[in-house]
Amino acid sequence: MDQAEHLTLYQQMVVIRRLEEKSAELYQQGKIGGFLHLYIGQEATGVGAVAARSPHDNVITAYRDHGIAVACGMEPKVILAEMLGKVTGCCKGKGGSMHLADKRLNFWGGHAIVGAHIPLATGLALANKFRGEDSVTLCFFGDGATNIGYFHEGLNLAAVWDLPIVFICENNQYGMGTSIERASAVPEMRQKAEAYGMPSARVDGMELLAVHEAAAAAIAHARAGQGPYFLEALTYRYRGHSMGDPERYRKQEEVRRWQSDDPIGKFEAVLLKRGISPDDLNAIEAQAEATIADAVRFAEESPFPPPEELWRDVYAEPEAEPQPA
Amino acid sequence: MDQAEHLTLYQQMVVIRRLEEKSAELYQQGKIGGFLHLYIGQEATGVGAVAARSPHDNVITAYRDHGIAVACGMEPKVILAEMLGKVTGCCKGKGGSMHLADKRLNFWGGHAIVGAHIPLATGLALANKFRGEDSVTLCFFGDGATNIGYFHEGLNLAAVWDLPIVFICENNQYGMGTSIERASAVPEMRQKAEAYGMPSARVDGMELLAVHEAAAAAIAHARAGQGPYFLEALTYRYRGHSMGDPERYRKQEEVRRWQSDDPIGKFEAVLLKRGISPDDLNAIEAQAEATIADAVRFAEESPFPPPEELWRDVYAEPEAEPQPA
Amino acid sequence: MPVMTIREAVSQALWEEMERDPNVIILGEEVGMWGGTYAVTKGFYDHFGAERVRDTPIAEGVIVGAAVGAAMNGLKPVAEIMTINFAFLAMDQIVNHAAKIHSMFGGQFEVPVVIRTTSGGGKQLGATHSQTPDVIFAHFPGLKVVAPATPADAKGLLKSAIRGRDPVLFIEHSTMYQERGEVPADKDFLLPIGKSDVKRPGNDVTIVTYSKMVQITMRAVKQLEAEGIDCEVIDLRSLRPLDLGPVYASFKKTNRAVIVEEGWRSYGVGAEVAARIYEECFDYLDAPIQRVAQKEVPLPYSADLEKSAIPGPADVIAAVKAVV
Amino acid sequence: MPVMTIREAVSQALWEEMERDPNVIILGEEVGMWGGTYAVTKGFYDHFGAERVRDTPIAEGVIVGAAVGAAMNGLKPVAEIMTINFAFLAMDQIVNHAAKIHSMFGGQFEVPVVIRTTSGGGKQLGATHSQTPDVIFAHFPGLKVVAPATPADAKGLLKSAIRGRDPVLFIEHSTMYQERGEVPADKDFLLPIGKSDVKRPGNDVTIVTYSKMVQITMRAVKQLEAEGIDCEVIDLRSLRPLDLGPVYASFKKTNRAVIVEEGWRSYGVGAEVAARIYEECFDYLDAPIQRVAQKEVPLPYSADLEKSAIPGPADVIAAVKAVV
Ligand SMILES: Cc1ncc(C[n+]2csc(CCOP(=O)(O)OP(=O)(O)O)c2C)c(N)n1
Ligand SMILES: Cc1ncc(C[n+]2csc(CCOP(=O)(O)OP(=O)(O)O)c2C)c(N)n1
Ligand SMILES: [Mg+2]
Ligand SMILES: [Mg+2]
Repeated sequence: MDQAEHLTLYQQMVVIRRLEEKSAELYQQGKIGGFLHLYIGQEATGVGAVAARSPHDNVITAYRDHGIAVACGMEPKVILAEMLGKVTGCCKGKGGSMHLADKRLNFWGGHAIVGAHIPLATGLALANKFRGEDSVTLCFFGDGATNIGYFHEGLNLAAVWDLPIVFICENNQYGMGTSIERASAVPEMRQKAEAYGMPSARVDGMELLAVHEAAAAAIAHARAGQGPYFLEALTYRYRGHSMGDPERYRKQEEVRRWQSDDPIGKFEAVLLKRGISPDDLNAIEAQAEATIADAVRFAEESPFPPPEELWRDVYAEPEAEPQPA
Repeated sequence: MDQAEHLTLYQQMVVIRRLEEKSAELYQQGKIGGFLHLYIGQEATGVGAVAARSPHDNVITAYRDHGIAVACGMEPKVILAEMLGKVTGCCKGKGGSMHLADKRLNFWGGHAIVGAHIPLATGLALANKFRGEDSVTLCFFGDGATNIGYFHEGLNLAAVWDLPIVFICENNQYGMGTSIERASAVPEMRQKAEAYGMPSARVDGMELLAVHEAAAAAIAHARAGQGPYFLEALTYRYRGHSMGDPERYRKQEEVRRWQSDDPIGKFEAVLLKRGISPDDLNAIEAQAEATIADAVRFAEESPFPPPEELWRDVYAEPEAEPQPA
Repeated sequence: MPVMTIREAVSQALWEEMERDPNVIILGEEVGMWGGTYAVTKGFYDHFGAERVRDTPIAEGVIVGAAVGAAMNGLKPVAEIMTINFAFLAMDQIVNHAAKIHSMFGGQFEVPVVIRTTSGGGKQLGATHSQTPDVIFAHFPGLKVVAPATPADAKGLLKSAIRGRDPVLFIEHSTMYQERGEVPADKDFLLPIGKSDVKRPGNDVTIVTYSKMVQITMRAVKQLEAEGIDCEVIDLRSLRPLDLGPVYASFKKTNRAVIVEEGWRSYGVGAEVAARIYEECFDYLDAPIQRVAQKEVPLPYSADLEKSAIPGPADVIAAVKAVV
Repeated sequence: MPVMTIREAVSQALWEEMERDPNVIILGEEVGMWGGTYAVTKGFYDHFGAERVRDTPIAEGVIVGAAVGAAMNGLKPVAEIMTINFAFLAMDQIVNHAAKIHSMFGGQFEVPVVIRTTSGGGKQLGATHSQTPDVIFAHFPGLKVVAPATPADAKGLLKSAIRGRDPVLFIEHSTMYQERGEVPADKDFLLPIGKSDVKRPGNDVTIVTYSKMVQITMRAVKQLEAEGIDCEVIDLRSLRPLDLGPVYASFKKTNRAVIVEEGWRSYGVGAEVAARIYEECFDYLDAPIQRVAQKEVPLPYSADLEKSAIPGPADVIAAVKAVV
């Protein structure tokens, strides 16, 4: 990666951080509804891994999807418009925070049923492989999701069918309030890949370049037709599981310890050491803030979907059903 | 085990073999309906493992349950009556071949949804552990069942909660017509236990004493409060998956090879070497045939459930519903 | 009588039954340390301990399966499925195992399990998280399906469910936990499962409903009263067993009915209730029975769009006016 | 016109569509080497190869999930779930994903997946393997639910399902594969999904039914004809979309209706159909609509007991006689 690319990734992380802070604010103001799961703390994982994909590689993830969406190239304004339920959002306001997606970016969505997108990922990969394309599918999920049946069925099928998938476990050490020790029989998620004879790696998810390198290797493995690969990134979410989490399950001290290992701060240090000037970083910072400010304005000014939108998109074949009763 | 016990186990295997042959006949005559999954070839697995349990240990299995039922002490006449749909059957004719059970024997049933009884087994074990009892739960299932989500969820929970369960995989190398290589990412089922940090063993399922010994060790482990254990028994079913299997997926040669390794024949050889006389074995054989003949008579002569039985047992609280409309 | 919220009533029922019967345990996602995602089991973990209040991995299949197995083997488990949308991941355990084990094995096993869950839309959670598919569970004989609308009903019915011998799917409404009402203090306050309840007597129209739609209907009824229309409101309280005796009695008096449910209309609760009223009260019919239900689309996230799909008091009022 | 069995018609539809469109693939348990547990895909594996006819592990969740994902990404997967009883293990993928992805993401993805499965009892398979819960899938907007009764309908509807752009649950009846009938040879023989069909015109009573119960009804109708009662038989063919136009037209002529389904009565198909007839044809009512359905118990294994729970011609005859 050259320096320009480094700065792009830095910028993405900063944009995500600012986007998330703004989302929390808009949620508190009642402008965002539903559940809101922030990505703050995990930026290096999504940005680092997605940066290693080619544009024709697929990305799919769970409901904690804002950061992945930005990494895939989705504009913050489209994201915020979606979260505000506006018709200019990526799903016309029908999906909300948990269901960002853009088919043109090969970003197949956030999915809110824990683990359910892992089977979907096998299907995405199957289609590419079937057509002889060399696309790889990156499937992100949390540590908690590794305990659900879908995970097992998906990984086994991917291995039996040699599908080009990189399974990326964003191990932030909690599924809601349940720590790994209380939910998983093994402490490292990558151990589960062994039950499928699947090669795996574990990486510091707070280190952008480490994640990027590991993801690149994993993607190369899958692209070369060697089957699926399992990548575990050890990371942390600074905020609650979603807005309104009482956080009785962890000590603030633990949060602070991880915050001192902040992925943005750490990458900043790397960049400064590599000769980027503080001014450059400040400029990026300022630009990110402007982007988010623009995005908020765009989202706020956008219209809500018209009432008749309710009846659209139920079926792809419009004659099928339904009409207002 | 002393010689008397050896002979009991030998007898159980022979009874199972004769019972299964007779069941096939009754099925062909249209007296047994539904699906019929024969245990022929797998006798040493069920008999050997169940013999290692104490009466207060639980047993639960899938639909291929006749052999396990006999091993648990269920009388062939009650089994055959059930298969013939008679009111004298263990489930009053409501369950059929796939759903044998006897609560008094701590035999919690055959279950026909692949893998679904694995979660049930965790609950059985939880109840005993909760009450401070030292009962162990033996949960049998096939190789094919290790690929379904339930397996993963069940084993993980058992490990996280340290439940006293012995998971016994009867690996007969096919799930219906699908061989292990085509359905499972790893060749040995016990490898899957590693994803739960669960100790495991793999044993020759055609060797009664080997199965017994391995099961005894596994049960001792669980009884001692060391958590679940995974036991894989390599075995083979001589007959089709169920009646009417076209058996396009394997060569008769392979079947013959396994038949030459017959669990009953092999144990016979052991017994003869240990000084049991051929006459003793013949007597057991004759007795088994008589038992089955009696059982057939009992089953055939028993009445079908009366029409009003349809409305019974829908709820335990009889006032709840339903009535004939 | 003490006044409390539905949250408090459910919580109290659980607490009292746990105090009363040491075999009652709770298991599910975040029921312990977190205190329940709807704060229903707050304080339970500290009081009853980790053995009786069991946090589970995210694995709905084994949550229900373990509860069913434990129930077969003598415990009284209360399994919590965070929302009914995730109950689809335990569908097989609920309808093939909880509902059938007693019958299929000829009555030798009992399955006294309670599966608590929350249903309902209106919180902008998107299509997969906002459903009210209560009816599909009620289709299965062997299962009981209860869905209370008031704090007293919630408490009395949950206590009966826990003390009972059959599997019960106990559906709370995710937006009603703050609803307040009087609740008998008696620790043995039990309401029988399978009895519908006249929530408001009236003479002009029979309105049949359950769960949150009782509340929505009551709002509509107040307005209708001001216009001189006197509605009788019947709360089904359980969908299986389904008790329509009071509905028939009411209909024979009013000759008009409206059925209000939150879920989709097609193959919904209203269809069954309407069909039965027609069957049983054919000679009393003055007008077609009206069904008020959710618009048949996956619920969208955007607030107004979502709101437009879920029945509100105005829909009930319109339906009542269509029949009188 | 060629005469063939339903098995052959389904098989032919699959074969022709696979020949026509290289993106059509089949996946499921035993669909390949075994040739399908109902022998529907016999010969496919050898002809189309292991890439297009894919045996899967026993894992219904990922079978449907992989099919949905592949459909999103341009394939036309036909996933087979051996019986609808196992579809409960894929319930979430069917109702939360196949049915909602198009809508929830604002229309940007299409999910042209067909999920073939078999429904119905009567084979002594016990309570978990004998269900006819078709109705519960039809409750979900976003999904289409098709259940043909004849070889021609099976072929024409399956071809439409495969060529279509929406998710379709295609329910065959496990005991009807030998049923014979004429089937157009045309490789482009398509029947539109969402159109019910008058299977027999008549003037005295409207009988509404679908799937195997069409056949049972036809037997009853022949007997009734001998007694001078002239029934019109309407086959719904799809439960969603539900096309009741022809039913209303018929009812306005006969003023009497019987609805026949194999599944349980409560919250069944008949409830919705009856409710809609009452709503749309209120002024044409001469008698309460009769519903014929399964007795509300988990199906027992024992042959006569099981048989007594499933509707037969005698039940249809009794219901018709109750309305005329
Ligand atoms: C099947 C299912 N069960 C429960 C939930 C509720 N839920 C949403 S997120 C979550 C925790 C998931 O944890 P993890 O996979 O570690 O992801 P993280 O939130 O930490 O990113 C739970 C239990 C759900 N959405 N789907
Ligand atoms: C969930 C589910 N899917 C499919 C089936 C159909 N089925 C019955 S047995 C079986 C094969 C199981 O193989 P295995 O676990 O190896 O047991 P074996 O029959 O070899 O004893 C299948 C696919 C089922 N009963 N349940
Ligand atoms: Mg996590
Ligand atoms: Mg097997």
